[in-house]
Amino acid sequence: MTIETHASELTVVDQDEPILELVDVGKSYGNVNALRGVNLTVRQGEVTCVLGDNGAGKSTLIKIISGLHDYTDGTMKMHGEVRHFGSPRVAQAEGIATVYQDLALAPLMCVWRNFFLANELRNGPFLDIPTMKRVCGEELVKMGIVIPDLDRPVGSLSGGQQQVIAIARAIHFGAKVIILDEPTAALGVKQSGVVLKYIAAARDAGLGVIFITHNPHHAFLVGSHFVILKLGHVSLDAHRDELTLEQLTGEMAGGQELAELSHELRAVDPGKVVEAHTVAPGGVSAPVLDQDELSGMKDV
Amino acid sequence: MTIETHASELTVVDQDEPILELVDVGKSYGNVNALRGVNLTVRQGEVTCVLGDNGAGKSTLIKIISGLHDYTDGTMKMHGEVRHFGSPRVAQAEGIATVYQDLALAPLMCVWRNFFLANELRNGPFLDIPTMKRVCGEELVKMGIVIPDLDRPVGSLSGGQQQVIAIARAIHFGAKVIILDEPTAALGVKQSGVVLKYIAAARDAGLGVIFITHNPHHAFLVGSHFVILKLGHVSLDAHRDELTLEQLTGEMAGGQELAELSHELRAVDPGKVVEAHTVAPGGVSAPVLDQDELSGMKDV
Amino acid sequence: MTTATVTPTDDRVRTRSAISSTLRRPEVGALIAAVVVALLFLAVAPAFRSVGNIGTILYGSSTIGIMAVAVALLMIGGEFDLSAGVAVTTSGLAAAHLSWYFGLNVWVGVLFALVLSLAIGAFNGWLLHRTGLPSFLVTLGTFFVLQGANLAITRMVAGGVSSNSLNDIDGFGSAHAVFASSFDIGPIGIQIPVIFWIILTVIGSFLLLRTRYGNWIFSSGGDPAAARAVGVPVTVTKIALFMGVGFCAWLLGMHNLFNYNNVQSGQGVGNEFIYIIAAVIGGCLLTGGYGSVVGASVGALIFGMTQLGITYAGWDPDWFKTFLGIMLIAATLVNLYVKRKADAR
Amino acid sequence: MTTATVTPTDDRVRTRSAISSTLRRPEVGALIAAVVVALLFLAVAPAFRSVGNIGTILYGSSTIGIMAVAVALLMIGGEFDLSAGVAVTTSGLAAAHLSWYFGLNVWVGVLFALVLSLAIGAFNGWLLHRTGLPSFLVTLGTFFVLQGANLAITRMVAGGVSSNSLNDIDGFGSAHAVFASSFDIGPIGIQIPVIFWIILTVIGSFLLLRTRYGNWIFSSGGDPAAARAVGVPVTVTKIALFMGVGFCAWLLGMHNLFNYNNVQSGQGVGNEFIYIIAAVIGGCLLTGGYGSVVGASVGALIFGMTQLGITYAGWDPDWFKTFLGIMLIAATLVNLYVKRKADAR
Amino acid sequence: SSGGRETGGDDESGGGQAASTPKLTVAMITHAAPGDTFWDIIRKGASAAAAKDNIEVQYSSDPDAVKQAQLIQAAIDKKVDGIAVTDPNTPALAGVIKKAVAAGIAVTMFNAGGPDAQSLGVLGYFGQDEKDAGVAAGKKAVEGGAKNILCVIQTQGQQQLVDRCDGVKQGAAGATTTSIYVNGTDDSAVTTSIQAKLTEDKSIDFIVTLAAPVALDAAKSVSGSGSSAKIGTFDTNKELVAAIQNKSILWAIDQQPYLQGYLSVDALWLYTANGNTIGGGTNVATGPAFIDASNIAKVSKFAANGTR
Ligand SMILES: Nc1ncnc2c1ncn2[C@@H]1O[C@H](COP(=O)(O)OP(=O)(O)OP(=O)(O)O)[C@@H](O)[C@H]1O
Ligand SMILES: Nc1ncnc2c1ncn2[C@@H]1O[C@H](COP(=O)(O)OP(=O)(O)OP(=O)(O)O)[C@@H](O)[C@H]1O
Ligand SMILES: [Mg+2]
Ligand SMILES: [Mg+2]
Repeated sequence: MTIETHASELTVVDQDEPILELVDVGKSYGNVNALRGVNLTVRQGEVTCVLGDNGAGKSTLIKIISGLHDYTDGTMKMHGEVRHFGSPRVAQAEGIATVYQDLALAPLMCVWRNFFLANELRNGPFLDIPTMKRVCGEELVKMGIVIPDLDRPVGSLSGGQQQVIAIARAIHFGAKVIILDEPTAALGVKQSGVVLKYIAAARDAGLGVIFITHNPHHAFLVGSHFVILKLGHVSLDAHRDELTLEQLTGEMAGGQELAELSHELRAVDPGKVVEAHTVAPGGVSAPVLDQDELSGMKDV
Repeated sequence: MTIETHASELTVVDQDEPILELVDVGKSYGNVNALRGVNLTVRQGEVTCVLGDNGAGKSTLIKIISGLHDYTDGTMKMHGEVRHFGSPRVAQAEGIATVYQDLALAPLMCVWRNFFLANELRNGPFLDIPTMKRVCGEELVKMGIVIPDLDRPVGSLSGGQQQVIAIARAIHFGAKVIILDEPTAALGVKQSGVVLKYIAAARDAGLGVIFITHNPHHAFLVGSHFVILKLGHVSLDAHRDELTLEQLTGEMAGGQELAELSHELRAVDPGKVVEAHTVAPGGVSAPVLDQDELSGMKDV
Repeated sequence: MTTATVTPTDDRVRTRSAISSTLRRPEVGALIAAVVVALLFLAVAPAFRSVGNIGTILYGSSTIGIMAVAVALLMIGGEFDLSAGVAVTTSGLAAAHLSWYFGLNVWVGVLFALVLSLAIGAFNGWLLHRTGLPSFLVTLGTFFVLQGANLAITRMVAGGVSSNSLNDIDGFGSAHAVFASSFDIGPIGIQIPVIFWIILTVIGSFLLLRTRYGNWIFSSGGDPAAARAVGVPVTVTKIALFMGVGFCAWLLGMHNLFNYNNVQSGQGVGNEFIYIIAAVIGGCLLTGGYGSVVGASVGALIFGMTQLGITYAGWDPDWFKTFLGIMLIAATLVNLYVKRKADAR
Repeated sequence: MTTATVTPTDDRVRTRSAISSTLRRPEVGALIAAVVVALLFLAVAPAFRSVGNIGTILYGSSTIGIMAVAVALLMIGGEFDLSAGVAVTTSGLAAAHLSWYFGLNVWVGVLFALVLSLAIGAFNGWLLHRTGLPSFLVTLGTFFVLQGANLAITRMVAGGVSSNSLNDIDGFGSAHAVFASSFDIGPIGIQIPVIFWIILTVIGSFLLLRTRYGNWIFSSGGDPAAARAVGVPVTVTKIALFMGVGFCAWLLGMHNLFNYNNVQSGQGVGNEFIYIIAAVIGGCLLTGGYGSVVGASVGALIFGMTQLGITYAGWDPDWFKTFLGIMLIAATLVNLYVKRKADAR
Repeated sequence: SSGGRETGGDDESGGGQAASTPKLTVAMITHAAPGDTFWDIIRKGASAAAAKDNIEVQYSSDPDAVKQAQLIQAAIDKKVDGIAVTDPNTPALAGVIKKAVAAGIAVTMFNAGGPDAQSLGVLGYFGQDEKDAGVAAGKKAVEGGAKNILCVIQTQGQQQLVDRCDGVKQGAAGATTTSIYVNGTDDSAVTTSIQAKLTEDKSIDFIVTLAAPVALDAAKSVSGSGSSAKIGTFDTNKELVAAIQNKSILWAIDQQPYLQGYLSVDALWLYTANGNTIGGGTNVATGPAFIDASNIAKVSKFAANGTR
């Protein structure tokens, strides 16, 4: 049995040299400038958390790093060398493994085939199917889900189950840098916990991790660095020593109102009984937004 | 201009009679029994939260209610009458609006066309495009996102932006019952807050709301009833009066460990520097799971 | 917080200039490609330059375009119809046989053919829905069935392989006037199918872009599961689209019948691809959910111009298909190029 | 917490019986459909019952099946090849013209044809990748180009529309033995393409299910964006699939050349659809990502049996196509039905 | 090696000087599907006449009558000097042919549409009557002792081919005649279909094919099925002549396609240059004539050039 790996040597890099460095990177899709002048440094043994509003450009950023899109401005350096990855395959050969938000699995292919896609185990020229099934099942159990029939097409699994498979795959094959785009969004409490533990484990194993999330609590649990994107710009870039969870939450759009929201909603007696109604289109009145919220929104 | 609505009469229903009642409902997909003996009651003016692990059957449950799948066991009653909705269109005609987890928008169609899909505004036989664009833009602003060019195909929007459009649409056209399947999963802090407020507003307007989420905090902020699914069974069905947030969290798989997790991860010095490494497949060791976690997992 | 800094829109999005928005429309690329093709033939084919020949080119294109309109709508709705070519023949044969065999007024035959054509379309849509098979297979089945029926029934009814002439049956004159007349605009002789083609293009385009039904077509093709989930009657929409193809097949079938006096039972085979080609050159996606009716009509024009242009230019007929293939790919590439350039602005 | 209640698996999932897992495989439905078709013809066509005719049926199916294997792989990889039919002719012509014109050993021509066929496949794949056009259009272009070139070059080289006979050129005997010999197994005469067909089916099936490359094919067809994102070399995979079609076209082209001594330049047009039909009957999805090589071969067998069975049964030839259409739809429905029943167990 | 192209020797220049009359442009429009050997011989005849008469022939074809009509219209648009056209479907093509005549273009017809030629006002018709040819074939088959004849049609729904088979049926008095359709663009499909038919009906003792390549496939089917059926065919080509020589095919009906192509172009030149009409405007029959073992030696010489 041969285990193929794109980066088999264990390299020890000088800790101060970042493995990946983005300088003034910009990206436009036609008339949309999704990213503008973004600077980002990824170091091995650290978790870089990228946070930001919907549409801020987080996914665009990681798609550039993982070779799915090319950037249109600035420079990206890997090990100090300017790189344009032509395809995700090139990026992977450099040791970058990514869990995308929307691109994950071929829905008609079964679980184990998806798990090992592009990293198949072979026995001579042929696939080593028993081993692949075993490894795949084990890895999924480690992530906290059991899928009894690994020959089921992934398209028939629940959203969360699919997400777990994608994460398990990236972590299993992970090389120098692991990128996770909102990995816990579709996950239950238990699976989220497992994923966070894995992120910490990966960091401790000396990998560089980029972790995108909307949940400041999750970010603060594992993050070493925090980058907040706003409308394609970096609006905050701080080490965790420079920041508290409260500050981080406050920096996120809408973060300030989070606490108020709880009060506001709790104030509405949740046990109260209202008269049943059928409501015509537009009949649900929009919640009253206060001045702060309104101006915050207009910034978007 | 005509605004078409499938349920235009304002009906006042006796509060004690549930609008929707599922009795011993089961659903199997081939050899997978996704749901077994599920009982659920939806009342107008209440928010019914459905929680549960990944793959527990939450999405399956709401797909049955919204007419996308038929159930294979038990009965579903609407206004006391046994119903099998043949298609989502029938369910909608009965006043059930749904935001699905995975089925949402036609990616090549532009924003306003998606927003008004199947509920088009017309001016005589023709589409009233200016009004539709205006209303769509307004509704999205109310949800806290601004999409400057409503003629862009939704496929080019970020995951969260797409999710907001789907939610805004369901709320705008909402009739008697609104079903939201993990609406806040892909959303930022601010948008999540807005959605929660909308849920409360819909409840206060007298609609019945079914809210699926993995976040017990979100659920507890707005929920009147809580149903927890485990492996296709209802494992808890309680009114909010009978329950505290802590109990709710505890009931969810992995909920107990949530607090421990924080400690555990925080204990690992987040500022610590590890040696950089490139790791071969399987090289990231699985986090150590304690006995509790393991047995919890095997229940899945 | 001050409101001075409030920007109401996301400043990352540049508003497109009117011209670049126009260029992004799927039909505009096709139009530019048509102009390129026309210029090429104007340069190399003297006969192409004579104004009088515009009538011939338009007529040749209209017999493709009438069907391309309906086929494009169907493709935008996510389906194929491989029976579209023979359905034209079936329609013509049905009208001819009924009128001739029973000696009925031709208008009875014409009406019968209409009902039959719509029924074939509805059957295609229904079978698709009932069996869940892809439309490629379902309409392939219909294609074979109709092809066999055209031949066998013609041999049974008319005793040969083509329908008998209807010239001397009641109503021929008026039907000929409706379906096969022609008139002159200045030096250009216009045949009536050209008018049908233009009207169908306008109606189809309105239907697609300005009515509720158009929205349903886009969504049924783009993501049928999502469309169904939000309440679009996907099945009904698709059946209607198939019936639309049936209607256009009837219109063209009647033209063929009354213009050429008879219909050969083997006619029409292979034309279904020409209709699809026209739609694709015009910017329709094969996978559905995107495209334009005007584009498909322009695609038909490109195909018609190329076909006749090669003849007008007197190029070596042995290489005819090769020229045709190269021109079609080139036209599609021009279309794509225009769209990409516009998207990037 | 006690460990007594621990259940290691999700008890909602019933393990499938071996039989129902088998029935779910895409080729099994096709096999059952083939049996149904065979039984039907055994019942109605006396000539079908004679063992000696198995050779004819297998040979007729093999000339479809050789191509269907490659076309099925291509379709599972998410692409079409409309030039597959004429490519067979191109390959035969290339070998014939080169050997005849320069009087070279036929094996030189055979090798040249192989290189050319692979090059055409590679060109299709490359053009697809470079232009981003759908394969329907790209290979349609190739289809037209080859069709024209077949005719024009044959007229230029051979002075007619068919290649000249190679009987008396060196190496003809050995080439004939390799590509067009036949032998008997008991009462059944087996032509060599049947052997090619079986070997290709086995290799193709192994390739698809048991090698890394098969995984890439499934994913390139099922979700090319996702496949690319996880590092599958999608472009390379697709180009190789097109070259696979080229290889099979060469094999069949050589058989045609040496079995019929010459190749007519107009041949092969329309056969591309028969290959696609075989693949689809055999359970391949038109949208890619799903299907089976064995299924496609069985599809070819169903098509071949039906085509000949109608003749064996002596049914009215006028209705031939109608019977064919109905049988194909029926076979596909049997396939679908088996799969649905198995899924529901 | 012994085979291959004969290097050196005569180019098919045909010799002779071209006529000194002004250059004419003639459109030849047929209902042929591209790549058919029969039509290739017609084109050769046309080019030979064109070379002699200082004419440029622009050939085009489409089997679909509607599209053939458009090609004729395009020729009128181009204002060619003459049109040589086949007319497989008079109701469909009459209008546009008359239009060409009315536009003052010299028009000849050949190969198909003979009965209607005079009513259309063309200068002449060169061809055989399909039905008559069929009848002759039927008679010849029965003379050879045929009891059960199979007529093989290679394209569905073409009137000319149906006429031939109908003629065979009519001529073969006392024998039964059945027909089948085969896919003429695929040799193996043709071979296996005929073979299947031969096993289905073992009493078939004669096969009439309607094109030369189909006859060669039929010969393969006969040997493959162990049947003893004999084969006669319409039209010839190089390989077919060889097959008659080695007796695997009994005879071929020759309608002299070379002559059809030649005369239809030459007649246009004669008319334009000198006001002549061949046959005085009446139909000129180019067939049917039989080629069999008795006269094959004469024909084979020319067949090698691809002109018979
Ligand atoms: N293919 C595309 N074409 C055009 N615009 C795009 C495309 N992809 C993304 N965008 C735009 O770029 C911006 C950034 O998108 P991106 O997906 O990076 O956001 P995000 O930060 O990941 O948001 P979310 O949290 O919702 O996932 C958005 O305004 C989006 O509409
Ligand atoms: N189409 C299908 N075919 C077969 N099995 C299915 C199908 N859809 C869902 N399932 C199975 O049914 C079970 C319930 O799935 P469902 O999508 O309802 O879970 P869920 O509770 O919504 O999970 P999540 O939180 O991950 O979205 C899962 O085991 C899943 O694999
Ligand atoms: Mg994102
Ligand atoms: Mg779900």
